[in-house]
Amino acid sequence: MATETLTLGKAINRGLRRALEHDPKVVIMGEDVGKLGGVFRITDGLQKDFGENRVIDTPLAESGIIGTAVGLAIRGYRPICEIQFDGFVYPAYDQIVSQVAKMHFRSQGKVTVPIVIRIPFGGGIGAVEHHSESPEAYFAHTAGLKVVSCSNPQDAYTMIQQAVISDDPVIFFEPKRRYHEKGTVEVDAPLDEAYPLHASRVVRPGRDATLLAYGPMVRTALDAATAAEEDGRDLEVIDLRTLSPLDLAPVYESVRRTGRCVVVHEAPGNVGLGAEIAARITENCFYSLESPVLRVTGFDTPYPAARLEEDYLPNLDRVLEAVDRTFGW
Amino acid sequence: MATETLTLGKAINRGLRRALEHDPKVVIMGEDVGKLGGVFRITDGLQKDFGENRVIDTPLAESGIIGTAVGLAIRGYRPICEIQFDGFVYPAYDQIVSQVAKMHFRSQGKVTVPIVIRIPFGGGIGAVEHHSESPEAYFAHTAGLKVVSCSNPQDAYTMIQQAVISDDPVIFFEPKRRYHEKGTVEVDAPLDEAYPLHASRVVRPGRDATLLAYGPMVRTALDAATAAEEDGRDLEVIDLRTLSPLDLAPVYESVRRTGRCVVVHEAPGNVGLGAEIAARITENCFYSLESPVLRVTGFDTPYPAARLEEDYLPNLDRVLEAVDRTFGW
Amino acid sequence: MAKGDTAGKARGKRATPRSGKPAGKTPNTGDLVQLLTPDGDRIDKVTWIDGTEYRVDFTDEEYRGLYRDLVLVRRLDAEATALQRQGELGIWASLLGQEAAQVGSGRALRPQDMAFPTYREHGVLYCRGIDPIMPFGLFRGVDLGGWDPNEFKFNMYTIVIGAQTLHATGYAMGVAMDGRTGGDDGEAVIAYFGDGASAQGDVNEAFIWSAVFNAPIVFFCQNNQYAISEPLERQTRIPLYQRAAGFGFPGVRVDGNDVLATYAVTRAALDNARHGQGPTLVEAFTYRMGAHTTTDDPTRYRIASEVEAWQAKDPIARVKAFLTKQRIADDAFFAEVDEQAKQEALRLRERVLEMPDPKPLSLFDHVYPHGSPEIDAQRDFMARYLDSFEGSVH
Amino acid sequence: MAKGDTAGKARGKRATPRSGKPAGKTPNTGDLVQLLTPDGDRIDKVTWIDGTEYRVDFTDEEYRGLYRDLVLVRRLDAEATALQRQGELGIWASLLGQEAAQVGSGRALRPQDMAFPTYREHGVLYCRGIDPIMPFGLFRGVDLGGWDPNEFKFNMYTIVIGAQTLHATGYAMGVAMDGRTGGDDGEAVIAYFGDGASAQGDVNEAFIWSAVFNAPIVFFCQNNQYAISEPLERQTRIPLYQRAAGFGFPGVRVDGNDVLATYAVTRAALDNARHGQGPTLVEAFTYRMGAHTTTDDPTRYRIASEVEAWQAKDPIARVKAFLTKQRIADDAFFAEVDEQAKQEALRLRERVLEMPDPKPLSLFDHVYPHGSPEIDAQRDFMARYLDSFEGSVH
Ligand SMILES: Cc1ncc(C[n+]2csc(CCOP(=O)(O)OP(=O)(O)O)c2C)c(N)n1
Ligand SMILES: Cc1ncc(C[n+]2csc(CCOP(=O)(O)OP(=O)(O)O)c2C)c(N)n1
Ligand SMILES: [Mg+2]
Ligand SMILES: [Mg+2]
Repeated sequence: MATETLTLGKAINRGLRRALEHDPKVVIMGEDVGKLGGVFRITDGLQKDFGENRVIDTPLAESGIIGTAVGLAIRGYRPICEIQFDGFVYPAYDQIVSQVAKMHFRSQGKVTVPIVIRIPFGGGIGAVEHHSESPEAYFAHTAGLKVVSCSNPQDAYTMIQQAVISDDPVIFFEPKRRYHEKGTVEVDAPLDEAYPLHASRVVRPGRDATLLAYGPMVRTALDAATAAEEDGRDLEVIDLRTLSPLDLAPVYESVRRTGRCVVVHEAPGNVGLGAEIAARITENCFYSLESPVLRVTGFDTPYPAARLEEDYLPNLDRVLEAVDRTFGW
Repeated sequence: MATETLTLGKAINRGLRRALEHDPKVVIMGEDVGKLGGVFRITDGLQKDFGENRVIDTPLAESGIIGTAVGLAIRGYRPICEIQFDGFVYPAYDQIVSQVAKMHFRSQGKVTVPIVIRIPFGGGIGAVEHHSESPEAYFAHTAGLKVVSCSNPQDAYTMIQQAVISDDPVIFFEPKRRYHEKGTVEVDAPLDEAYPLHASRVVRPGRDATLLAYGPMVRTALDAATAAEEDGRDLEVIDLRTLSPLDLAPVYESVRRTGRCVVVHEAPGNVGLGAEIAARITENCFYSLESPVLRVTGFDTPYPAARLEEDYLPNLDRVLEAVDRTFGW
Repeated sequence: MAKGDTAGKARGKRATPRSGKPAGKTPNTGDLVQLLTPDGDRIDKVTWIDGTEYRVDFTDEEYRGLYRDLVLVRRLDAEATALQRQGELGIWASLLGQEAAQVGSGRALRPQDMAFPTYREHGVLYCRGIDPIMPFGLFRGVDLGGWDPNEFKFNMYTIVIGAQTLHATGYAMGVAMDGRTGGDDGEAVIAYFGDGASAQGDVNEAFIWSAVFNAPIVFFCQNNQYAISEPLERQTRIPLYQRAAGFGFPGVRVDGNDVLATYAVTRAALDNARHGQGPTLVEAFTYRMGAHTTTDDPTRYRIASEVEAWQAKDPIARVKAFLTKQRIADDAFFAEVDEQAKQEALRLRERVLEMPDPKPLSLFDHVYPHGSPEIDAQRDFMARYLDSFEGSVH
Repeated sequence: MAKGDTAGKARGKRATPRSGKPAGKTPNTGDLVQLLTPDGDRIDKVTWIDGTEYRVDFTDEEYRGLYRDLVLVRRLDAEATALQRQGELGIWASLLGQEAAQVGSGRALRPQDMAFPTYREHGVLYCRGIDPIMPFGLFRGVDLGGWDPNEFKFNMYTIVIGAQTLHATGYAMGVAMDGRTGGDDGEAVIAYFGDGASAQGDVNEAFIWSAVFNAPIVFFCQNNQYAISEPLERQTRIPLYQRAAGFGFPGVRVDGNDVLATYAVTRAALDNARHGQGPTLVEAFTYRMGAHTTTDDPTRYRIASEVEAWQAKDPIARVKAFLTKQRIADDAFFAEVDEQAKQEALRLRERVLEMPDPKPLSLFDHVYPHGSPEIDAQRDFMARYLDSFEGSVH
């Protein structure tokens, strides 16, 4: 088994390369994905190696990107669309929620639109407005879409390939502030033996409370768990990985043991993923809960100026503060 | 105090008329709002009486409707935008979430965009695709917007006027299948003495369990409460009225008494308003709950063909089934 | 079916300059391609502003075939309207008045071509040889109008205004990527949309995409003068065909009530596309004689005299007049066509009435190609819930 | 400031016909308005394709003023780039190369006119007499670039590509509704956007809206040849100014590196708008000499020789050459301007460094004009949370 040390960003690049190699119908499309390799270089080198018909620089219009991808999918292609930043997906919202999400259902299963929409998301990079958002709830609330997020290079490499071969439309959220974090990746492991795309995973076993996170917040949750050791608390951390459908069976199992749960995400809390998770845990583990499931999230304000983002975003201290509260209930 | 019996639709029409009379800066804009009076006739007669500069038939493009409304607001106008049906708001999504919602925040309070976006929403009218959706969660999750829904003619009349005079951008959800339901309306009551816009209201006091609903489902919840009387159950029904911000103080008060709560909405359950409400009730009433807050919602499928909508939508029986479950917990 | 001499390849690639005229109800023949007058007189050929010559060369049989199409399409549409009035359909979007635009363009398609309709292209569907019952599931409310676009070379109806023009463009990009343009057997794509739709961002993005990628596509705009209640002037201040010039491809306006001209113009544009010459915008100038849909009341926004004026330009009457004058058809033929139309309408009605209601649990089918545990759980819940009622079948 | 003789009112209302030429890097002077050659030679007047004559008639003082603007604007921009390199700004979007397009159009605005910028119009902002520090909050990350658009007649910067063109159109509709067009004191609106933005649905909807409502607006497109890495050909296959013809209003292409021509063309278009003649599209043909933003690496997508060719068309050098040749200015003047620029840059730098970081709890301000109980609760939570740390000030 060949392993390499790759950054998360490079791991996605390598995964995309394998997807392009594997199926001639796979095409990449988006703004600046060609010569530039995307503003984050995630598609670096791919146009050079696969040509302009496989890696397509599109006009600057997100609705057009997704709308034409739908047509390409009907024609038999498997488009991977890059949205340059989280905050620029909204012009494509109609095509995503009214067309992509519904095509299979309304066609009574006769049409599949195996489109992957890659969205670098989340904050923490000191950017200007619209470059640090976490819009996953908007998509998770939309039936017909599947939504995932990776948190480490190995998952990034595997999950992007799984998303591409999946017949579902998949919104693929990439934790942009973790693009440069490194990890070991098994680059030639067969995809069909890989950990499933739509499954959460316990990334740190623990006994005292359960921490749930995804994407960029998994690292934060793990750091919090390490810090909690000092207080003598043994926290279990679960990387949700799949946001729609949620895979909460391992979570229920965990919460039934720990009785306490904190869910963490960068997106505003109000009507966010955390609410859904908390509601379901309460429905399924009612008698096991020692305290309500608490949420540590971005505040219910627009994403603030860069110099306020550390205050806005959940961090280790805020996670631990919530853990404390679950114990003090 | 003059009272009239009006349908809910007519009550909004009358409220709009008062808003136009009250402030020359108020303008109505949208598709077919002029001569036709809108496809639901909510703006009937207004262009005739206020002219084409106050009631503006726009080109057929929702992003344009909201985008130009932003400009008009900066110019000092108070636009009321009609989106013809729920499913057609998505082309305007970028303008709503990235522009309307953020304008006040990013301008550090120097710009207000007092835009009202009226959206006839929900199902039950036997319509084709895209005409029966409940997209309120997409907006409630968006900081900077306020979101309300009316359930009866009096509220419709009052709330639309309150929304127009409010300096907030307000997404105003109208329960289209209740447009024809009649009720008594105090047509000349002073607005500043009216029940507040952002407040929920107990519409039926009860002791045994709490039912929460808004918009079209308030009637359903009330019917369920009536039916439950036969089983000897006394249900409290709260009309949420404001969806963002939520006004849950009366809900907590109620749940602390009843210990049981069911929240009802037509929108798909996954990451919907019900999840947020359930999570908050659990956080705030943890030790009072006899059972988890249960949700009765649309299923997590795209909105189905008309002949399936009765199966899709929450109804009296499904509400009572959930109430039964809260008692069986 | 009929084949026209379209002179398509001789056509220049330059778009037409603006006429400068305000959009009016009665364009000059100068900027309207017409081959059959409202009185049923044939115009041999027409030269469009850009120098392209349009004509058709049909056999008598083909002329009669077009007449038959027009009558059948109108009759089936009338039946649907009647079914809706009787409560058998939830809604119906009638094509009354637009038969020639639809039959002309529909017959201009070659078998390998792909069409992306709106919600009103029942006539195009018919010309593609598709069972006319296909869209009735949607309008009756028993399904969402689902069929396999690739099987019929006819995409599902699209209700969100303009969205399908981008789908069509993407599909056409795929045709080009597949190397399926460049010869007579090349594939072309046609995207239908309305005058109202021309204002949507998506439609304009489709223009941009197709120009940049030189996609083999014809944008076929049925300018029926209204978007529900809004007249054309709410969407544009110049004739719509001129929009194309701003994006760098040709635009042509054709008399959409003239099945011959519509055929000629569409065929030429499709052939240009299949030969790799990129997009064309065709504006079919026509009129929605009926209501927007069965829920609409057009008397609120348009006057009777306007409708009457258009009545005089009826797309079927002029073909009948032509066939009669030229003795291509006689009363027996017309009676036979009427009888066929009646019978087909009757069959359609019977089949619509027989359409089964969907089963409750089908609600949960096809949300995802390979299912989802959450949907399965909800299906199970629903099954148990339904079981709790006496005698429920699902 | 300078006033030009714009011959605006004589200008025909018809849009320009397509040139048919593919979009190239070097348009013919025939479809490019130029009044000052790259060598600094004055062209007395230019007649655009539609017959409009453009010229300017500046005093020596005014010519020197334009030069001063150009130099200052470039120098402040360079200072910003330096500040970013030193970690004092999060990012910077440089206008290098586009000074003439911005100063020419910025100076063409009359005091009552309203501008809607993108994120790169620092030069326009400067010309409006606005404190150049205003946008630095945004780029430093201490705020989101908030100011009162109405106070400065200059809207906030907009990052979402194209969105501001609709805001500008709506504002312009408001101007017309207020009866503020029709005379010399009428108000006009200018909407800035880029070549890339021309592909967005919003921009095309803005064209539609402004045409339908005859809004008093000038769409000013700085075609700097790139949308980040994508060359113009990814957005259009014909020159951008021709887009306007498709929507029924005039389009003009001006040498965007020529401050005189840009002034003349913009002023004429604005005056047409204020007189009630509706929208115009101005394409300022220019070049982004630097990176897209400080995070971009243009060597990945464009070759040095292209940049060099544009270097020869520098917007400032040509004015300097002109002033020198015509003896309108001497070395002492140039030295003085350089010194002023240096001082202003220094002051700007000092003030940027002094910009205070926002207070944590300010996060919760201005989410809603009159607050919200939920935001209040979160502010309270945050305050308590911060208090739990020793020595925290908020
Ligand atoms: C995005 C969107 N907005 C609004 C509607 C509601 N609507 C349905 S048809 C229609 C008018 C369409 O006019 P046009 O494009 O001219 O087509 P026609 O109906 O005349 O054939 C409108 C506004 C819609 N279906 N989609
Ligand atoms: C809706 C949206 N999509 C993508 C982006 C990312 N983005 C920022 S600038 C830019 C290129 C803009 O090009 P152009 O309009 O030519 O303006 P220029 O930067 O050249 O001045 C892109 C793609 C954005 N800001 N907004
Ligand atoms: Mg129409
Ligand atoms: Mg550019």
